[in-house]
Amino acid sequence: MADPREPSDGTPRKGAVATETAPPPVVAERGAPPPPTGVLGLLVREQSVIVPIVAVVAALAIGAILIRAQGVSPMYAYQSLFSYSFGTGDGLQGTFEKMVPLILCGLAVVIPLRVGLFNIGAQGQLMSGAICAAAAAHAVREAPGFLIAVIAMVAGILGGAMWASIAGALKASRGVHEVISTIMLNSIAAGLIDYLVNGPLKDPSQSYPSSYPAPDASKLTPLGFVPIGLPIALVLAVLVAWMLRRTTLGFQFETIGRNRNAASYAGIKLGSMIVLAMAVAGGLAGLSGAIEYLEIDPYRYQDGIAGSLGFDGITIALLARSSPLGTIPAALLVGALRAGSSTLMFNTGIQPEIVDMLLAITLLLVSLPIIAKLIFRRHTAKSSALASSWGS
Amino acid sequence: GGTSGPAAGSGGGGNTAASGDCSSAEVFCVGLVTDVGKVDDKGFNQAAWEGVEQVKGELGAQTKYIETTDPKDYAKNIKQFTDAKYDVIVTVGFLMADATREAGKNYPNTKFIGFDQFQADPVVNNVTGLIFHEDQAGYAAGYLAGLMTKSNKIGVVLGQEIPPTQAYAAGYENGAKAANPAVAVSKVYHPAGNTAFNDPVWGAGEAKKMLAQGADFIFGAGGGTGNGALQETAKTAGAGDKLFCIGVDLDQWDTLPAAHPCLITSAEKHEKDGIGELLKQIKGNSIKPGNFFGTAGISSFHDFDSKVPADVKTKVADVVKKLEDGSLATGYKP
Amino acid sequence: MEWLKRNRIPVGAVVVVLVASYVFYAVNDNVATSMFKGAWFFAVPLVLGALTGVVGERSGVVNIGIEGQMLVAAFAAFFSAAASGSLVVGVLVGMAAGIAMGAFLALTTVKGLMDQIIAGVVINIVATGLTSFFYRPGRVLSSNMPQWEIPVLSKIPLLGDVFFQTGPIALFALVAVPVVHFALFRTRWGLRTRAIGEYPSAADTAGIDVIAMRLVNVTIGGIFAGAAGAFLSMEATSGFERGMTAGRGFLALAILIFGGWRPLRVFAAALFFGFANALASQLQGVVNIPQQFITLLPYLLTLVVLAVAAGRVRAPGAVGQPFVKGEGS
Amino acid sequence: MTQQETSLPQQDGPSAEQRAERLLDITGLSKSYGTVRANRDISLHVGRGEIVALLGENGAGKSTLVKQIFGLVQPDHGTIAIKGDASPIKDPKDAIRRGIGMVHQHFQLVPVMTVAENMVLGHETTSRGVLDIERARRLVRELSDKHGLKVDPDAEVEDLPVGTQQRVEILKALSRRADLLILDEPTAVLTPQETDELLTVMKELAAGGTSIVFITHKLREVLAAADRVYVLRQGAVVGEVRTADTDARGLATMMVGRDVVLRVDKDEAQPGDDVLSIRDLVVLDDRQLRAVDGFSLDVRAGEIVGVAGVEGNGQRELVEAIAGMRPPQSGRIDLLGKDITRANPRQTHLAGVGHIPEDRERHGLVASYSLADNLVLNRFSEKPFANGPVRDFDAVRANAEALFAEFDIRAAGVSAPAGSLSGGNKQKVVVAREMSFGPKLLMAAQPTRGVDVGSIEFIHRRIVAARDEGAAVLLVSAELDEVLSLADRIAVIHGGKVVAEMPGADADRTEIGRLMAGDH
Ligand SMILES: Nc1ncnc2c1ncn2[C@@H]1O[C@H](COP(=O)(O)OP(=O)(O)OP(=O)(O)O)[C@@H](O)[C@H]1O
Ligand SMILES: Nc1ncnc2c1ncn2[C@@H]1O[C@H](COP(=O)(O)OP(=O)(O)OP(=O)(O)O)[C@@H](O)[C@H]1O
Ligand SMILES: [Mg+2]
Ligand SMILES: [Mg+2]
Repeated sequence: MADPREPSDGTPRKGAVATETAPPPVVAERGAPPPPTGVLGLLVREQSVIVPIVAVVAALAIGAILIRAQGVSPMYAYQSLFSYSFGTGDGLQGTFEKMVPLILCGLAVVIPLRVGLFNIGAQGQLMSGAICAAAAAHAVREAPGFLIAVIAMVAGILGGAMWASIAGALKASRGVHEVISTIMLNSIAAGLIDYLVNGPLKDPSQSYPSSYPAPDASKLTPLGFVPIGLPIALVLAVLVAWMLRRTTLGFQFETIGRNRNAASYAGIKLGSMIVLAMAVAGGLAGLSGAIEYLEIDPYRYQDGIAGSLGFDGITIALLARSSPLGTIPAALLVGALRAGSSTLMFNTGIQPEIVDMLLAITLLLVSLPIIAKLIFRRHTAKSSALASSWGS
Repeated sequence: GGTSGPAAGSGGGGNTAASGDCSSAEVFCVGLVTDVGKVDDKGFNQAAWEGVEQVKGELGAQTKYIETTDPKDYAKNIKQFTDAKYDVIVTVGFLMADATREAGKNYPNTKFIGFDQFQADPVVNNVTGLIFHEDQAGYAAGYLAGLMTKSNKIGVVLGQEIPPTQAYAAGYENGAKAANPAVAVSKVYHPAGNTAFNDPVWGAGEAKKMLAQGADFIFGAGGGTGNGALQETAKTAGAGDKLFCIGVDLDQWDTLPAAHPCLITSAEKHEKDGIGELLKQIKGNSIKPGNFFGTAGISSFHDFDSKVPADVKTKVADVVKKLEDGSLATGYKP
Repeated sequence: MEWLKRNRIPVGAVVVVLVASYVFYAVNDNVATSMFKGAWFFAVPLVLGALTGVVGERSGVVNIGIEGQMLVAAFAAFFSAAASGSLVVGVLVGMAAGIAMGAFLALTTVKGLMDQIIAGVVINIVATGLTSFFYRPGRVLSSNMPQWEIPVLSKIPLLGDVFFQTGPIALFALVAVPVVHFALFRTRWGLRTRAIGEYPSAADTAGIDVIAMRLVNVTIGGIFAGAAGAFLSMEATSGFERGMTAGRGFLALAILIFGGWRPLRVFAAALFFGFANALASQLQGVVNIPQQFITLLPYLLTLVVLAVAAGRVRAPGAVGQPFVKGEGS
Repeated sequence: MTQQETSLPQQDGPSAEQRAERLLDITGLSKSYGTVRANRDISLHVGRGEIVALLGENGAGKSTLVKQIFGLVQPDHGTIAIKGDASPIKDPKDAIRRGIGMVHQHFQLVPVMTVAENMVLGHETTSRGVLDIERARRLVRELSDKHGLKVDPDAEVEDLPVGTQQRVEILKALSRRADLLILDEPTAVLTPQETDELLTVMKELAAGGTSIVFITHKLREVLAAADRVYVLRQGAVVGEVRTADTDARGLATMMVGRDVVLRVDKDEAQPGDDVLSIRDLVVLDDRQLRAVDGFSLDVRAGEIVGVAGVEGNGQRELVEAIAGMRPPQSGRIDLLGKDITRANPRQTHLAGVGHIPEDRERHGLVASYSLADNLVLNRFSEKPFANGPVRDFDAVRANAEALFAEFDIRAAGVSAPAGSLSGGNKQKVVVAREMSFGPKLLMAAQPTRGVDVGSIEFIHRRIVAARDEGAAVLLVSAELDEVLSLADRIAVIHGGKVVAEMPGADADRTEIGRLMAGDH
């Protein structure tokens, strides 16, 4: 038997490994057929757009059955809903106003998702931002209105960021699972704020616990029916998209989310990045709290300012398939449904919960890979689990 | 039809019924906007809506409600009615006070009834606040409990700590002490959060704890949360004999059958009557802006009538009367 | 004993807690009993909800829909009991509803390969919508859930009062904890369940049908959330209210993680939380600090405990990831 | 270097009648993944008691083939007959029932379970519903005694060194008493001694009538153990040969389609100044034990120092400590006179350390990222790949294209995801990245693990080239052959410290093996 390490007398040809006799090297994209061309090609390439549209249409169709069962004409119901949301000044303003916190809280969930964290705490972060905005606005109430508004927003960002960083820091330094810590922090924020609006920040002229109002000059009055918050939210969505896609910071976030070990090997500071990602997310949620305070009647911190916005942020992020720009159409859909729901009730007596049902069905249809498979057969884009980092 | 509501048919159905033109003088339209919640909440939304429905026939009114899901929609929901030229709009809950006054200024020809909304000066001419003294209702209930308790321990389970619950609690405590200085009152507020008035399980747990510590009267004053406390008491051994519970806001004998075994009475704000009265005043053009004080006291004893000693009945009735005519103060300072 | 040696920290903790409890009991039996009763009462739905999580996540499927599962079950349990006039029917329908929601989660995620978090969120939204939409007021239970006194056990001081003078569902929870723990760590089913949740391809190559087992586990695991729901609307109270879960499903999720996906620790974590809650309400009006500070005690304590002691829990390795046959091996 | 053969058991071919019976008979088997034809019209057979090796480059289709035999993957065409029964193999359960056992290329062990639990998973015995774990432990002990493969039944798998894990895998397969045993690269993580033990076991089994399909990239093992070899290329069988009729060169040529240089050609080293200097280093492992325990070593510019040792003797912790991924407990690491003991990975990289990590999937690559991004994984924020905080995708792409050409990376393109590459190509990506910035110190941990001979040759040439350009190279490898053929100087590590140092040229294989085993 020959020694396997015996030198070969043939001199290697540089670079060439395959000879003419070998079959052609395997290079095609693995596991997927070649991309089709033409119209089908366009559809397949744009499936991240097509699938949600199909899902919304299908959800509306299913919703029509529910509405019919209530003895109401689905056409009339949808017409009431959407003609108000999109067709009237009030309705459009309502839609836009609702979009603002939805986009911002959606982003507050999207960013941590990229790092592999599941932020259930946008609710507490929003509340904390709103109360900080209220406190700051009251503290500088003598300043020029514009300045008050800016200070309140900055305070909101800081408040939310600080609250979220607690969860980030606990995760980074002590390994506390962010799902627990954000759930707990939501309740803690609620308690602390309840104390503040009953105590130090309470406006004594109000019987009900309530912060001081935003000084009139600082209120954000809409331009026509476009609330000031909307352009802010849109710009931030674009900025976040840009940050995640084009900057080294985004690359670091993304790398941690996809392979934590490789990230630390590559010299990325996991701890700081986790805290930073949470802080940015909390800042966005906090900003939305500040905007609610400055923009929406009663211009005070009162119970209900947060509604369920923090949790809606999760829905938005998932509807958007954790894409920052995707939060915009997702928020538009949710905002329009919510804004139109009272008109729906006024006109038809159908309860506002129908909106949640429509949303749930949409989310289901958007996310079930089967739907995409039905439409696109084998050309389905691979989906990866959002929850992949649940365990770490 | 087919939607929910106590008003089931009338609630949803009322909304779908072919409506006359509210802008015409003959058609008297009453709209109601709930505080976040439903018209079947067994609490103030339900009381308000039932008040409207109660006088609907008498006044020949056309009625409709919108259930608010987001407090930021108060103004928009009110506007649905003003746009449809409703004659009267009832808004429920103190949280809607600002939005109601604002709407009142913008629509001077529409009448507004602000349920639980105190109208500070300057009043808006077409807005009337319907106000109750929760502390008086609480006082009467506490007085009854103070007279009847055997263990000298009574409890109250409350929703979020806000003025109305504080008033109920203070009245209850002071009333009980007035009747029986030896009584100890334990009270507990729900931790803050948006479920404070809708956490019956928590309320039940707190009642369980108080009962185990010897309380024999439980006053549940916090919407669904308080209802949980009442239900727990109703299930505990001795309910109706040694243990009693007291409902809140409206006569809960009607809204919470599950509490019947222990429900001796309710600390009641006569909300339905107040609304009905105000609507009649509007129809008769005698309404005044500012505040209208509805009456508050305790409901009838229903099945427990025989279990309440006669002297207790007279003492309590006396106290209620004194509270009503202002000769007795509850000691509650808002 | 080998086992004692390995578990000396938890065993020690249990002993310390028991001793402290009895000291408390000796000082004031009335308050002690009532507070522990309150703690267990608060913990029951958390324990049950978390057990659904344990079974599902140990099999590799994240469940953030526990809240919705519980809500639907509470709804189904109460209304079927009210309609049929039978408590037994109510409890069974509640459990069945939990199972049905579990089946939904299982089918969409295990068969349909849908993202598990999204499926959970869908469950929560659908549950809120459905139970609110179809809610009808004015129904009552024909009778109350019975209160059982377990012979002998209920005579134990303190523990007997707290755990063995009990309604059937609370007793079910009490029994379910050791049973699930035992099943998970001592039986064939448990070994296989942990394997498919930890490293499914290893189970697959060992001849275990990962997909079928996940489907079954996640579905059947819903029985606990179902029982939790029935507890809320039938045993803890006697009526269904919209949104009456009031965040307990999320708390159960936190308890599940706090308890490190182990039933006995989950039980301890839930009791801890329940006790902190009982303590908070007991202190209201007694100590002179704002009520709000006291009421956030349970949440704060949980965070502190996690940060100081048991922060690093470890989730089942494959939780959250869909399993596709033939890949990843 | 001829002792290695003599250290292996003598080979006696199976008897004629044994061979006549075909235990496994595959005809016309084809399998495609999308457009990749992983197996094309494969026909082969294995006789009873025969050891058949499958040989081929990375991605040639070996694993795909055996996965079909084990029912993990269903063929598109063709039949697999087991003992004459050609009905389809539905799933692993079916395969196990029909007498097939398999050791998978990637461990199929549940990390958080004990060896005993892993051993019985899938065919547990219970008594009155309770798992009979005592019996499982007995089973482990019996098997490990019988085959001389030592493992502790109560150890948790994740705590075990990879070599031991592989032993568990093998025992697991043996515990099923399979008629046909499939071993997919079982030796990739074994030490030479462990490999030899395994080969002995295989032969004993074969002598007892078990048939074995054996996949390995190491020709030595093929020649030592197998009776027959099938060579696969691009999914098709391109040759079949009896080991008695061929040698290493012959096999290599069949595999790659050309002559392969099996030994590294390199000139005498021209060492310069110290680049890396390690003094009394102590590093703790994940369990807080002293894995590296007073380790001292110098590496000079222009030389390759090989660290030879049985896996689990602190090599991983040593490398991670130098790379800044694991802060040392005490001691000192200097790079070019600068103290980098407490530097983080970023600072270490900036100081000029290139690091080819041991586990490329875990540390070296982000599977879902494009190759272009992977090729700048630790330099994404440096010029020209970023201007300030903004990344420059053109520069990233240009870099990738240049490295593709230089390192002969075979992939669909620079934007293909790294996860879609074969093992060898993945390794080349990591090597390319770590060499492309001209490191002062190149730290290569197991640089050719699981890589086919063609790629090994290439990577070795690049390492030598780096040395010739003046880099200091620290080579850590469990592959003694690799250390022997590449290193200018060899340090043997045992128990976390250097137990012997010698020039590479006249190093003696047996002597090193002895030192590695702790005999010094
Ligand atoms: N699940 C899969 N999906 C898509 N393509 C696959 C899959 N598994 C294998 N392939 C492709 O099939 C071909 C054969 O792969 P296989 O794993 O059989 O190679 P191999 O000979 O075992 O290689 P190695 O020596 O590296 O183990 C490769 O080109 C690979 O890319
Ligand atoms: N789902 C998949 N899609 C595309 N290619 C895949 C998939 N799964 C595996 N492959 C490819 O199959 C091939 C063989 O897979 P395998 O896991 O055996 O890796 P490998 O090439 O043998 O590498 P290693 O040397 O690490 O063992 C690889 O080229 C891998 O990229
Ligand atoms: Mg392979
Ligand atoms: Mg391989």
